[in-house]
Amino acid sequence: MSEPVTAATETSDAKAAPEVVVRMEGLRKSFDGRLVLDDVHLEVGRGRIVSVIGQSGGGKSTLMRCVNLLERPDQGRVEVSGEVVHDDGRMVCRDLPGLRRTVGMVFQRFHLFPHLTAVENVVLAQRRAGVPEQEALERAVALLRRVGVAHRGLAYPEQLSGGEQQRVAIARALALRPDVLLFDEPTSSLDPEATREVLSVMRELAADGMTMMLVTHELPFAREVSDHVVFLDRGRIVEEGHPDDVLGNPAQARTREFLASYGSTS
Amino acid sequence: MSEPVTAATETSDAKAAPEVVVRMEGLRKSFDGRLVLDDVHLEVGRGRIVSVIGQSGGGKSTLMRCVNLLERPDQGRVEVSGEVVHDDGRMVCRDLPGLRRTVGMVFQRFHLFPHLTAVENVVLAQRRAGVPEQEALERAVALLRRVGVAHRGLAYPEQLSGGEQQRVAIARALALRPDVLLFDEPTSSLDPEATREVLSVMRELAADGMTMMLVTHELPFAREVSDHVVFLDRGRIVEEGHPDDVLGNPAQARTREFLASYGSTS
Amino acid sequence: ACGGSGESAPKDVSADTAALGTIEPGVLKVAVQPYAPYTSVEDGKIVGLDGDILSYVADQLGLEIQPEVTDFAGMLAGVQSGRVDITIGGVAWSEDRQKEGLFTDPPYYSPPVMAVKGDKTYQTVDDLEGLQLGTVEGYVWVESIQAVPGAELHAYPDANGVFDDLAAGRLDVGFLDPLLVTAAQAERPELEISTLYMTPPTAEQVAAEPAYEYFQPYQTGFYLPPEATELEKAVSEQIDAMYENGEMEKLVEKWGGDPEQFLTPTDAFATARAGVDRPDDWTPPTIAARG
Amino acid sequence: MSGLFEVPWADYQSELTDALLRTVLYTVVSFAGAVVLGLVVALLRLSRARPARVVAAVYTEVFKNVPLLAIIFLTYFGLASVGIRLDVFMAGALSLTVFYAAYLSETFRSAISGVHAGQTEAGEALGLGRTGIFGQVVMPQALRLALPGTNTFLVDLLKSTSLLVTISAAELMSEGRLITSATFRALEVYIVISAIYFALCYPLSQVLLWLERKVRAGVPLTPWRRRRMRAARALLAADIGSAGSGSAGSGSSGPGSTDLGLKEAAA
Amino acid sequence: MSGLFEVPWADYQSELTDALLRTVLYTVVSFAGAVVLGLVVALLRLSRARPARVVAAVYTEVFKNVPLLAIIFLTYFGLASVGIRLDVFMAGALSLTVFYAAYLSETFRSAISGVHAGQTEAGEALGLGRTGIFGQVVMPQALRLALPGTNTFLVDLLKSTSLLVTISAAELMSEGRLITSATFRALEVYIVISAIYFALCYPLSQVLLWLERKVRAGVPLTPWRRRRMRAARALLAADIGSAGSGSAGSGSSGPGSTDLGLKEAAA
Ligand SMILES: Nc1ncnc2c1ncn2[C@@H]1O[C@H](COP(=O)(O)OP(=O)(O)OP(=O)(O)O)[C@@H](O)[C@H]1O
Ligand SMILES: Nc1ncnc2c1ncn2[C@@H]1O[C@H](COP(=O)(O)OP(=O)(O)OP(=O)(O)O)[C@@H](O)[C@H]1O
Ligand SMILES: [Mg+2]
Ligand SMILES: [Mg+2]
Repeated sequence: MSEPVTAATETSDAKAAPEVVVRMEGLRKSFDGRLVLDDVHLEVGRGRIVSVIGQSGGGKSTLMRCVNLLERPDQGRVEVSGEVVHDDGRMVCRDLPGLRRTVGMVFQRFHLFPHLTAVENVVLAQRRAGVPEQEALERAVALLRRVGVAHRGLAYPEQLSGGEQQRVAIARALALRPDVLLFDEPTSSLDPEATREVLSVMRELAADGMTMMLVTHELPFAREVSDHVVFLDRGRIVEEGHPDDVLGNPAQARTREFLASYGSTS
Repeated sequence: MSEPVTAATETSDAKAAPEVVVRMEGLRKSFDGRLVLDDVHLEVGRGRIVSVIGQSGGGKSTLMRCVNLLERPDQGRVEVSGEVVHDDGRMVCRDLPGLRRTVGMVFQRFHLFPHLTAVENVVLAQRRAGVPEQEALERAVALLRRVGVAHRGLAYPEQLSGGEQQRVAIARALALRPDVLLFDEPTSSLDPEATREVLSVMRELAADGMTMMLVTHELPFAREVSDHVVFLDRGRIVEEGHPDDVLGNPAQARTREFLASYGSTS
Repeated sequence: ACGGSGESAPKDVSADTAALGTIEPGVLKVAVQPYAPYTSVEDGKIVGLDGDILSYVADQLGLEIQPEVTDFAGMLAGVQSGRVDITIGGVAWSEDRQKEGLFTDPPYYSPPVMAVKGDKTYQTVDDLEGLQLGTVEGYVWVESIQAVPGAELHAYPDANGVFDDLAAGRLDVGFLDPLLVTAAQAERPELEISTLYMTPPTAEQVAAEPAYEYFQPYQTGFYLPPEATELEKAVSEQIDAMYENGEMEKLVEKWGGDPEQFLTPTDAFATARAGVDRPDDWTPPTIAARG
Repeated sequence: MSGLFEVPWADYQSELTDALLRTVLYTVVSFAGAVVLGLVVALLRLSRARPARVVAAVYTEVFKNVPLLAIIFLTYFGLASVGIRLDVFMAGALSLTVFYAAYLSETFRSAISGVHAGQTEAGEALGLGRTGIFGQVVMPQALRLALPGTNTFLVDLLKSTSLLVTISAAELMSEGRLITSATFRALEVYIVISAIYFALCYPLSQVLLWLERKVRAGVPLTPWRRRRMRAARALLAADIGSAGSGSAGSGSSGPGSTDLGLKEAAA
Repeated sequence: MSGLFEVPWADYQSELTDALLRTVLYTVVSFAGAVVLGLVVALLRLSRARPARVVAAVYTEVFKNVPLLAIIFLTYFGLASVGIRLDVFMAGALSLTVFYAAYLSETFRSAISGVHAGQTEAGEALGLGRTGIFGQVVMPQALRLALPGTNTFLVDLLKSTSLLVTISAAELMSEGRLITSATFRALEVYIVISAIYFALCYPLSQVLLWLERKVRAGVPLTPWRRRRMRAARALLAADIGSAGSGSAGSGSSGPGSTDLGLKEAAA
């Protein structure tokens, strides 16, 4: 990398990096009495990339949203960067905004702030977190360059293509130097060309050693980029392991069935 | 097919079917002085399936929209079902609604009528075209069954998933027994699962002998289903021919470059 | 337009009545503002002092009254746009106003009156010095009160405010149209308000302090459009006749006014109108001659 | 101050009833007029002809920027003095009509432009023709968008009939003034008159909200649409009754049975 | 009737100017009050506490369903008779405030709920905290949505000051009435007063439209935002100046240069 500012490296300098960034133990969550996550155990080590795959409605988004407590699990423990943040239905984390800054999140539909330019989108949370104005701006610009949309830095979200929007969203999530980045189907509202652009940014983050969790339908990408693949089906982890095993040679019949349904189009 | 009502077969019974359903000769079209279609020649024979592929902004949608004159070409001739409908910038077609009924169109974003139930969406145009109420309803129901959404026939569009919406849109386009169906990226707002459902409906229409033109990014599907592939680049047809040739063994460097950009994700 | 039987168009109207030139022969359309006890409408009939006077006049002239309830601006515009034949209700004559239409002879003269709580008594302008004086915003008395040495002005949006504050003891005297005070006392005896007629300021006093002019009586009139000369003449004749035959005195008494105060003009009234909208030798009607 | 309710309301009952009916009549007639005129103005503003757009824009701007009180006054008295004599009802209803038409035209215009362009295009592609697109596609959707604003103006119009007092319209507020002047009990009269307005407006606005919800939920409001839905329900009974038999009924022509099977298991 | 313009307007000039200023003052004060109160009511209606929601709903429904004329009257006379004596200005401004706050609260509420839920979620995920999300994310977007409706009510409020004539507020319409009573030229006065209202309202509504466009275009309206944008522009100069050098500046860390190259060729 030619850029000096990279979120992952700086963060690991600054903190006494625990080896496991995200740990979930015995997570249970139901909506309206229907179990959506059922005894989920998951670990994401520093610098690792974990992909979550599975059928629609299987609970993938809910799982991701439990990491930064956008969803609060009914049971089980969530640990982020070595600290327990939620335990058995009780909020343990005292500094929720602080936790949210430790965990960056990129949404499927981007959710950029439409009333702010790209660069302001990246500055906003930094200022709330106490970063001085000039430093925040400089970091925002550096990040926009890094994801290749600096030339659109003064544009408003609606003036950006889908791919550009998603790249700004990634820069925004990186701005607080999170310990881990969550991606929830980051390319599924994008056309093929934009998808390629965003995937290439993610590939570089991976190369930089960023810890990441992602939900994706891009199985070839998941296979190429991740260290670990989790197949979540109706709230349970049916199978997990090395991408080549889970995606190439699955042990479970349910996984094979799921993968087969992809074969028909591409 | 177990269903007696199939648009394609009935239509070809009813009319003295000319061999070429769509013919475009020397089509030119510019927007704000910028040439978007540049001397395009194209023929779609009865029962054939032609796919149009190419970069974003290349003019694919504009080309499709010239068939039913949603866009009026500046130069060149458009012939539909043996009749010249537009010639050298002049509207020749006397019965524009009639032409539009001869050509069914399915949009990328479905454009179902949100204030009407699925079945009413399919009935509406039939009634305007003079089909008696009961007959129109029966045909609508038969078509919804055919595309596999009859069980959702009384639902409103917003209550339907993307795939279901697109299938209703296909039923709606079939209701007037068009000579040709146009699909403009029919699956690109859909998730993978819904995409598969819609592609399977299209595959059956193809098996039934329906004449179709489609713009698509689903190259494997285009290859499987079409008789002819056209690669449109910056308004010009760069290469066309049998799908195995154009997609498997392209003659032009530009085509190869375009196809290569797809390789990176899947 | 409530009441009246205006629907039956061609009526049995005498030639004399038709000659009055009302909008609809035989019908007198009257614009009134709800301003009891001068004008009000009950069961489609016009009532109040002005109302009774006009009803009597209309009877004499063979006209049937058709009232239209509106507000002050609507009264004026109604006359000026020919919507109604006449408007009534304490309309004061002034030189400016008479340029915009015709005024009948004064049906009565409005004396300055003071509303007071209980049995307080004041008589002349001098008695008012240093008091808390109230009136309604926009009334001419605002200026007069401001000229009273040491007095404090309280202007209220309408008469109800004056009554309430009199009752509450925050005001010593309220200046209002006379019958209003009488009627309020009848309607709301709990307020314990009574009417005092003021001794008008002398000519010297007015000369020294022109704003005192309004503490003198003013002459009212019924107001008609400029073309309605026939009707104006007929109504004025009937009014004069009512002074003569005692009818006017009866009505003023009926509505709680003092005929002496209401029906005797000062010299100033004749000079004001003579040569303006009345002949040079015009004398205002009066009951003094009879007495 | 003595007890609050001392006005002999019973004496005024028949006048008040008349006044109330007149208020309602003004509301109904003016609102109907305002909707029609507002729609015409909205269509003019959306038309391709520039002169039509300019006329409509001037109309809207003038009536939106002048007090209703002045419009009422000028319609009744102003027009009379140039020889156009409208009776009280005509003048009152006309004033309310032209005033609210200006506001409604804005609501309608934005509702019509709020219908997605794709809808018109889909209508064109189906050969519905201009009238078909406008009547069957754009209007029903614009109606949904326009309802909330339109309803606000209806209630507003009802309340504004109180300004007709100046032209002797004999509606509720005129009657209230008469009573006030006769009884010297303005406060009590205003409270009662306000309560009557509230009793008129509140149920009206609730009914309109209910209608809005119905329309938003897509409930068929016309008899022919209800008939069509009944027929469709009958024809689709087999498909909908049990989802399983429905997908079976579609035979091999539907999408792969695996897909449908999954959907149903999830539902 | 004699010539149209006979009122000696010059004589009334200073009173009219005062009246006009008072009209503007009523408008400014009442509108500021209505915005604040309307926002509070909107927030109460959106709050999680049911009692708060009920109170806010009752408030809104009552004031939306009673004529402003009655509210003005009751505020001035009604409160006085229970011992709360407001002066004319206080009572007038308060009436307008509480009346328009009811309408504005509806506008604000729907604007706030109109901000996409994803925005709040994105704010949460960025750790902005409740105040940060409300102040920096929801409000600016709600403002954009609320502006058109708010502006309509501002102009409406300005026109409605004419109803303060009931309490002799000495604003334009009251002054008009005084002139009428002195000159008896009601029609002429109404025409002139209407023209003055139009001269106030029309430019106001045009300015508001202009503001609306600015806000919609995202033009920075606060000095600190302008400062930030200037600083950002300076920092991004190299990237934006020429698109080519911009992508070069991003080095190998950007997405493949092929992609960018294509984009630029197309632009
Ligand atoms: N806030 C909520 N309230 C009620 N049910 C919810 C909520 N969020 C999610 N669910 C339900 O929980 C289940 C799991 O949802 P989730 O979004 O986690 O699935 P997913 O695997 O991300 O699916 P997709 O691929 O469609 O995004 C679904 O049935 C969904 O309807
Ligand atoms: N109505 C229009 N007015 C102006 N320009 C237009 C219009 N419609 C299309 N264009 C322009 O014409 C060019 C071709 O557009 P078209 O939609 O046909 O491309 P496409 O190949 O369908 O692209 P995509 O894959 O993105 O849909 C584009 O540059 C587009 O911006
Ligand atoms: Mg999800
Ligand atoms: Mg296209």
